[in-house]
Amino acid sequence: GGDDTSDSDNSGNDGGSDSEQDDSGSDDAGSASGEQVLNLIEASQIPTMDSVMATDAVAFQWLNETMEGLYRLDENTTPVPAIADGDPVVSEDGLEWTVTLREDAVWSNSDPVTAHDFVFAWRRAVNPETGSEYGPFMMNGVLKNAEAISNGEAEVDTLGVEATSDYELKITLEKPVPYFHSLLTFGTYLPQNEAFVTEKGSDYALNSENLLYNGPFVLTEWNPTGENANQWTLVKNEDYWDKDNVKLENINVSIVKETSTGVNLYNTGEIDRAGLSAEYVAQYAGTEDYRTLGEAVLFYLKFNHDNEFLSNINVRKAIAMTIGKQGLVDVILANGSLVSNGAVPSSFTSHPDTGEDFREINGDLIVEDKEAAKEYWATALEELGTDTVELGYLGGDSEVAQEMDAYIKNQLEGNLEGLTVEVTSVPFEERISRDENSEYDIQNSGWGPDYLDPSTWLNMWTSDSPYMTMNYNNEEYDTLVHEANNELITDLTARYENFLEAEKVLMEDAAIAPLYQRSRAYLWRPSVKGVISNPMGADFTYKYAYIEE
Amino acid sequence: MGKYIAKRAGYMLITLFIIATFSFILMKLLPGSPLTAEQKVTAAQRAIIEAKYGLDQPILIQYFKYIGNLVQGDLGVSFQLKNQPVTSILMAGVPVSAQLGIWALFIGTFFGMLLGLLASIKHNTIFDYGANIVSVLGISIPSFIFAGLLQYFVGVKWGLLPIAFWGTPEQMIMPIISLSIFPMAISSRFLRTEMIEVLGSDYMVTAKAKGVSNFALIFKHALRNALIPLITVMGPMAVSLMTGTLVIEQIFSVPGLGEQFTRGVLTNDYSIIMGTTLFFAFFFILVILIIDLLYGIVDPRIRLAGGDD
Amino acid sequence: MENILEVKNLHVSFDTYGGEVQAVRGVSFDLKKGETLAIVGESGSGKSVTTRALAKLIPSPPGRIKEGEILFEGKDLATLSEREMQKIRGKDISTIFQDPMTSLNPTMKIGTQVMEGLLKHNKISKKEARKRTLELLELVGLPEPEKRIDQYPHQFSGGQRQRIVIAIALACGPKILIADEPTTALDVTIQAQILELMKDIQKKVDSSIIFITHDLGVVANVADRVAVMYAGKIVEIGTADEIFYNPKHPYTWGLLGSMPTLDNEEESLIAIPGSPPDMLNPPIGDAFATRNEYAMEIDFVEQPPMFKVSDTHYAATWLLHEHAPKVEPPLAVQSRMKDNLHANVPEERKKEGDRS
Amino acid sequence: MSKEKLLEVRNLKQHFKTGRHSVVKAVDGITFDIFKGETFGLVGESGCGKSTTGRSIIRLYNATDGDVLFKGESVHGKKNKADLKTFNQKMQMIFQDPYASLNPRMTVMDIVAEGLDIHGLVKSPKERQARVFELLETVGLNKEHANRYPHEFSGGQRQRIGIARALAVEPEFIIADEPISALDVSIQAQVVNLLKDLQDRFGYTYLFIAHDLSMVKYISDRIGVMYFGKMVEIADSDELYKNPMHPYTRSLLSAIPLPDPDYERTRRRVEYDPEKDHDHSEDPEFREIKQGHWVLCTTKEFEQYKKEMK
Amino acid sequence: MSNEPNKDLFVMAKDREDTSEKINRPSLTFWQDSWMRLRKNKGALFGMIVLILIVLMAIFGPIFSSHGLDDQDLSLSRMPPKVQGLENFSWLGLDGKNRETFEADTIELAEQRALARFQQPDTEFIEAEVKQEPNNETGELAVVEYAFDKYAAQGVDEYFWFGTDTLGRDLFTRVWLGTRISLLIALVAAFIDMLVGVAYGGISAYFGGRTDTIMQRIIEVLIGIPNLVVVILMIMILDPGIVAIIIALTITGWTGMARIVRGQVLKLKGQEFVLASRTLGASHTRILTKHLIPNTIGLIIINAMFTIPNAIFFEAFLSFIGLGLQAPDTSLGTLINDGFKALQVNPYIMIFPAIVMSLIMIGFNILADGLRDALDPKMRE
Ligand SMILES: Nc1ncnc2c1ncn2[C@@H]1O[C@H](COP(=O)(O)OP(=O)(O)OP(=O)(O)O)[C@@H](O)[C@H]1O
Ligand SMILES: Nc1ncnc2c1ncn2[C@@H]1O[C@H](COP(=O)(O)OP(=O)(O)OP(=O)(O)O)[C@@H](O)[C@H]1O
Ligand SMILES: [Mg+2]
Ligand SMILES: [Mg+2]
Repeated sequence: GGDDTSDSDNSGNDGGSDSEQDDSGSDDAGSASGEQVLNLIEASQIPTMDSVMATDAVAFQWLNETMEGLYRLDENTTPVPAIADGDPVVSEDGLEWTVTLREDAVWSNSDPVTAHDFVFAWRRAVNPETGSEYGPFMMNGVLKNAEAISNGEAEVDTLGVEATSDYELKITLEKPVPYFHSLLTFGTYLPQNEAFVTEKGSDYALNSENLLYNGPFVLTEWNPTGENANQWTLVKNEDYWDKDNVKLENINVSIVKETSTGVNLYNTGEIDRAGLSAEYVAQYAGTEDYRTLGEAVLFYLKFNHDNEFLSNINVRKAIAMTIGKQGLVDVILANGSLVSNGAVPSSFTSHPDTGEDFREINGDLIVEDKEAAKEYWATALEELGTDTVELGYLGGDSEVAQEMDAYIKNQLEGNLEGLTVEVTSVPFEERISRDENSEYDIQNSGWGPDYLDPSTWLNMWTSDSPYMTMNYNNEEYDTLVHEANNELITDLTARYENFLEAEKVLMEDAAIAPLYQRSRAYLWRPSVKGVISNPMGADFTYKYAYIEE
Repeated sequence: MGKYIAKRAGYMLITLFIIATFSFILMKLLPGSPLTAEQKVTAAQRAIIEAKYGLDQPILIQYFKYIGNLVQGDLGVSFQLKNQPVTSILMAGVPVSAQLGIWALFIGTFFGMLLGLLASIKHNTIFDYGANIVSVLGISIPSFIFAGLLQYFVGVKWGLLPIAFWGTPEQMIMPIISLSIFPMAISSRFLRTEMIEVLGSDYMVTAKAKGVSNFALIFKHALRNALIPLITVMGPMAVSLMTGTLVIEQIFSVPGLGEQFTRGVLTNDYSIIMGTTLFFAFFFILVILIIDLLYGIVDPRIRLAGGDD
Repeated sequence: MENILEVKNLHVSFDTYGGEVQAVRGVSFDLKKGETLAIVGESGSGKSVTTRALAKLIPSPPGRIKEGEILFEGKDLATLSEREMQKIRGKDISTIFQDPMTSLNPTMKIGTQVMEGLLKHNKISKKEARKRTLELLELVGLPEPEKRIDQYPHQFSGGQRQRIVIAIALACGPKILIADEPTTALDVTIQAQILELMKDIQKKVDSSIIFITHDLGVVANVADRVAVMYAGKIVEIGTADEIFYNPKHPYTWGLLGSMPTLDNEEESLIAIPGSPPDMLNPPIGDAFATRNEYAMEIDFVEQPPMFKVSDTHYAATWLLHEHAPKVEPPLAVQSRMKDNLHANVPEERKKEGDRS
Repeated sequence: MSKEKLLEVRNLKQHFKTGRHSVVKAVDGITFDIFKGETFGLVGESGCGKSTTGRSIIRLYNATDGDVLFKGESVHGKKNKADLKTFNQKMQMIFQDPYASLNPRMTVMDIVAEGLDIHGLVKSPKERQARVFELLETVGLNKEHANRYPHEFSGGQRQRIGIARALAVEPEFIIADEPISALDVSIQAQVVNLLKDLQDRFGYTYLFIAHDLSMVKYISDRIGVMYFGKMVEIADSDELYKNPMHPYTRSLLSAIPLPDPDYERTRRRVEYDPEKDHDHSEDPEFREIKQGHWVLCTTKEFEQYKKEMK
Repeated sequence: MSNEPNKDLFVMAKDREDTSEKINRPSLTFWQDSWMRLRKNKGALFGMIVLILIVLMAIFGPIFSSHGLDDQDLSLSRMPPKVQGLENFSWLGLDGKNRETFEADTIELAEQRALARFQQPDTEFIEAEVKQEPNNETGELAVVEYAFDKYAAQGVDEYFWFGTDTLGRDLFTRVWLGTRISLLIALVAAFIDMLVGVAYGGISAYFGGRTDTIMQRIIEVLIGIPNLVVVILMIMILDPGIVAIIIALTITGWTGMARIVRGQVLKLKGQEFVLASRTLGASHTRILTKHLIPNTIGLIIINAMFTIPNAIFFEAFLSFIGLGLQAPDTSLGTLINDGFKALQVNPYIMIFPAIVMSLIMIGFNILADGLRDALDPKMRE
């Protein structure tokens, strides 16, 4: 979901705790008073409420509550119609998608929500004038002409989206995109009211006054440059087409960055949910307020395959297999995170035919095995003709990340004789910069999905991927992924098989060393029910949430 | 006096200009770019977006543009908080941080002075040692620990004060107290040292010989003479208070400048960094100027000499 | 004349790291109403400490009044509380301190400093006090008091500051004025003005003055009686004439001898060799013995008691003991005495003086 | 006079800027000579510019105007480092306040040896020590004192340390700025005796600043009287005391208290009031009314003084 | 006179040696002398002993412990402190037990919570102490304190004097190793601060005028540019480690010292002893180093005291953003920062380093006061 770069990275860095903090930020629920009010905390300010400009988890979270796109994810992570009136109609070749809109949806200024609003917003997203980062990222290669437009090579109105009538949207894709349905739930695909946006100009979305809503809630008292910048409120949208299904009257959100502050606020009943760091887990695990939520965010070690040692497969295998991942997950993270033994998380996508989970099909591809690791290591040293290996390790700068890195260093050096690991922890921006320039040997890194498809995980390891910074190049892998994305794009089963195969190749190569799939631990008011957590996009959906009396 | 201030104000502009230039250069040297989702943006895309913000132009042009805008009081818009003008962001944070900082400075100095006075009057007694230990602890234990303890005990355990947030007077108490410990510790030590010296000076005996009461002796005669070193350390103290607010603001969820600044630095939000930097710089230089003026007010001997800085 | 002040066997000590500094070791004297008593003596002999003890202004710690009585109008000040002392200080006993450069509060307007005592001891309004202050400043000869009353001490020259200090001391018309080297920093013309001023005021309010100085010329000018201190004790006390024309103590001889006169030319001044004893370990016998060319064996064994020379003249030297050999004061001193032998000088001494 | 001029002060002016518009004319055009081997006394009201004169002569201030010639060479002219060093070695100063002029954190050894170190006058630490001991002996202190700090000494002893420091570099000319004012009588006598003794032994020339006139008279060969930044009278010391011409000098002399109660009871002080005592029709000039006796006066006064002289 | 003095004594004394100018104190060098004064100051001595003990512990402490700096064992994670011989004094909290109080409607419920909290199947290793019986009528809850013997439960018979951290590392070892590094950094930083700040402030004030104006403006620029930005830049240029820490610390750290020294020198430079030195022909360097700076030493020492905790915590901050120490090295500041996160859950993780930190500061401050007196010859008696 929304956690793309920043979040995934952050989370990567901090492993559990920072991200937890972020999340803790995200919400909280239900005072016991019986009123339908949810009190939540968020880790940072909403950077923008302009869906076209949004890039991070916080923005997508609150866009999700106040805006409504064509579809929404339900509790089974299935897209269900929202502004759309029923599922899309897809052409034979998978390129033409036609969506009919419901006619009772209105903006908070009573304008109806029409197909033109989508056309306007999407064009805006890819228009280079706008300067959106996520528009091109989400739409290029998906919507027809998006890439050309965003590169300034085509007119904006050539974008493959068209309002055939006020309530019918015709979408033309660049190529068939099997996961496009889920993509339509993403924040970048939300509609915008042209008249309003044009009228407000550069003031649009600067605060809750300068916004129009069409979602379950409307935002009030949100003003990042106001006196109360640290707080905002969501009020049930009485004009919302599905307002009968919305039970919460109010959601109050405050910015709290410190885990301990969150916990303290929770304990005094001021908020309904607080994220927990590993230290607190020990204290609260076992109480009825304690809850963990699994996420589809994966953490792994990236190897720079240009490194003289890391180019040796036995070195990589030894490293990948010697780390005590169970201890890492149980003791250091202690928040329900799962050991990861593959390149795709569990409970994310399932086989189109059997419905079996990707992870279950491929099973554990690279498991902790200290003995085997030692053998690989011995072989590797022999092959390399050396008995000492020195490697740099690029880590994050959060506390949990540092703890984890210290642990991994100790594991590597302790188990693999002759290996020296030099840990460098740097701030996020610096790590990204080094990552882009491949200035690392081993890097502790993470990734969150942007849409519901294995390709969000596996595309990045092809040698021609823009995200390939670790100089990995495996033709077999490239071919498998390439086929899946092109020739097999409409053959969902074969495509899925290809991805399964590709992951096996990747792991066989030990191209990366998977560590864990993140969970977050919360103190969560038991009376708060009906909150949906999403693997992508907004972390949570509160539309159906309610306080049990 | 007026001319002196005018002269200093002139220097101040020059200094600020140099700081603006320096920080502009530093900003260009910082790793990464202000794009918030840079990892997901391809090089081509990035070029287009940077062009939109004029980041592709030669550094010199960018610099002159920046300075040009600066002169007109335009600090640009934030990259992180999309399109939010930096001036409004600062305007939101400044009053909060200023309230927090100034109250902490004021309360810290006030109690520090009380402590220092007590220690100096009861020199070499148990009070003195006690005050000394209090101030040493205040110096050696960082403010965030006080903040954490206060929050836990006063806020959670005893439920006396709100745990976090800003706005009501009750909410302000704990952040201000945590932040005031350090100035308290420092001012008490400096005041004590100087008071002991002043109390032993000849003019104190003269005053005593007039039959002046102890209270007037200390507050009318001694205190003012003992203030100079205290005022000297106020400068560094104000600076460290400002940095101290970062952590305290985080713990108590106070929407101050500290948060803006850290976020700016962590997300490469150039315009925010530049804006806060200039604001802080302005503030520090102002503090130094005020201190130099205070010297003259507190000690008339410096008033005359002060003319040439 | 009645005694306004009687000091009996005063001992003042300071507790230091090195031990107990016995700054004053049994000083007794009395002060009559309206008279001026000058105290002279070497630096460090305890003059300032003695006078500070009178107003109980000894810094404590490290100082303390170890023993003795200070009877002011019959009350023993040594037993009074700090609060009671505050009523006496400034009003009944006021002090001019030694160093005008440091005895004014640098951060307070001089007007305020003068007014402070007035307001404290008299029930008068601020306006009234200011008027009185202006008068006082005028009185001590500060030019343009209206303009200068609101200035700070550093804006005055040393001489002017000294006059301000004097104005402070005189503000409440004290019964006893203690002046600790009030004119040391001044040139002779200004010194003369100030001495005249003090005498004037003394006449007006009939106050008594204790005047400390090491300028014997000044002593001769102001004093009715003179006390000579050495090493924490009064070694000789008498009327001004007695001390100048008939000194008995060898230390007094030394003091008088070391003054140049306007007509002695070539011979070098008679300095007292050596320096005063360490008050941490005062010697057993006469403290002056080691520097005394007339010292006898007894001086190293026992302290001399006060011998009476006349009703008003006492000296603590074994030379006055009946067993002591007769000795002559040094020539320089004799020459001073020569022309000025006073009527009350005993006959035989007169002859001796004539002879030389 | 056939005596050799060691120092010539020519129309020396020293003005201090104290504010934007206000200037203190601390020394306002004074002229005098000092001969080799003599003691020149400088007296006057406090604040009249005596110290400033001394400090300008030794280059602590840059003169506003006028010149000072030391052995015929201008003191204030541009000098290279070596010349400056030689100059600093030839001329020394003893300061008014014996305590303030000694660095409280240096031992007497280091204080006295500072000049030796600066000018490289000694070769080895041993020689340095020997020389310091010798100097201490010269000023009447002993070796034992070398390791002590200034605060451990009495005023007279401190002043001797200052003197030893000045003597260390073997100067020819010493400016003594009120070297005895802070001391008590018996110590004053010690210091004055010492200065005289040193002059006899080494032939020093002194500029002796003081306000104790009996002391100045005792030590000086010639005396200059200053008033408000101007030199008002210069004469041999006996001459000055016998025939004071300028009314300020007269007032000054009349104010000297003597240790003689009878005399004091009868002494009459002459007041000086520049408004009344002078003829304001023309600017006064410095004129010689008798050989070696100079007075600041107008032509009219000049005539009158000359008459009185006879 | 009750007893008349002996007649025979009334004879002129023979030449007695004049002892009045003799000093009966041995002559000592400046350092011997300062040392003597320092020794006489009980406070300073106490401070020194505290510091010496801490330094000794920093050097040898880790040897007493059988655990290494980076001996990780996740099964020994977060063991509470346990010290031989002190196990029976439960109030000391050094008995290796986790203690926590639970409130619930009934004692059984509280016990359930405790079992969940300590992740135990039964109460075999848990002692209960009922602080308050539940009372249905008044609505009072049951308050029970449970002490969980983690050592027994996990069958650990080692002793961890200060407990262990998340990774199961012995905190005793880490605290002393951290002390070692923090002390080093603090001293070096304070030293360099003093060097640069004192020289800068001294020169600025001594030469005065335009020099001073320009130098003060430079300070303002340095204070104006935020440290955080500079430090992040340095990450790119420098390899993390002690050198980087010290450079980061000193890049602007000295400005406070410079301003204080400047103020003092401005006051001193007109004093007569400085003039005296000038008339002797002393060079500027000599006047600064021999006369002006030594007389500022008191304030310099006080101020240096403040730079020490600043340095220690700034180092922790640097480590946090990656410019400081690299794992597994540690420092007091880092340990305190880490411990702060777990303050409410496992307070011991922060308390031990915080105590050492406070002891260091108290020691330094008392010593500094004593040192200031000792280096001031006026205090000599
Ligand atoms: N605060 C103190 N602590 C220790 N000793 C002291 C203190 N004050 C004075 N003394 C000692 O008491 C003795 C007498 O000092 P006092 O000031 O009375 O001398 P004095 O006669 O006034 O000398 P002067 O003529 O120099 O003023 C001296 O030996 C001095 O060292
Ligand atoms: N640095 C300075 N700046 C301004 N004014 C000064 C300075 N130094 C001296 N003066 C002024 O110059 C005048 C002469 O001062 P100077 O010190 O020479 O007097 P003096 O004759 O030595 O007096 P005293 O006998 O008190 O030592 C005084 O009015 C003094 O205030
Ligand atoms: Mg005295
Ligand atoms: Mg002078």
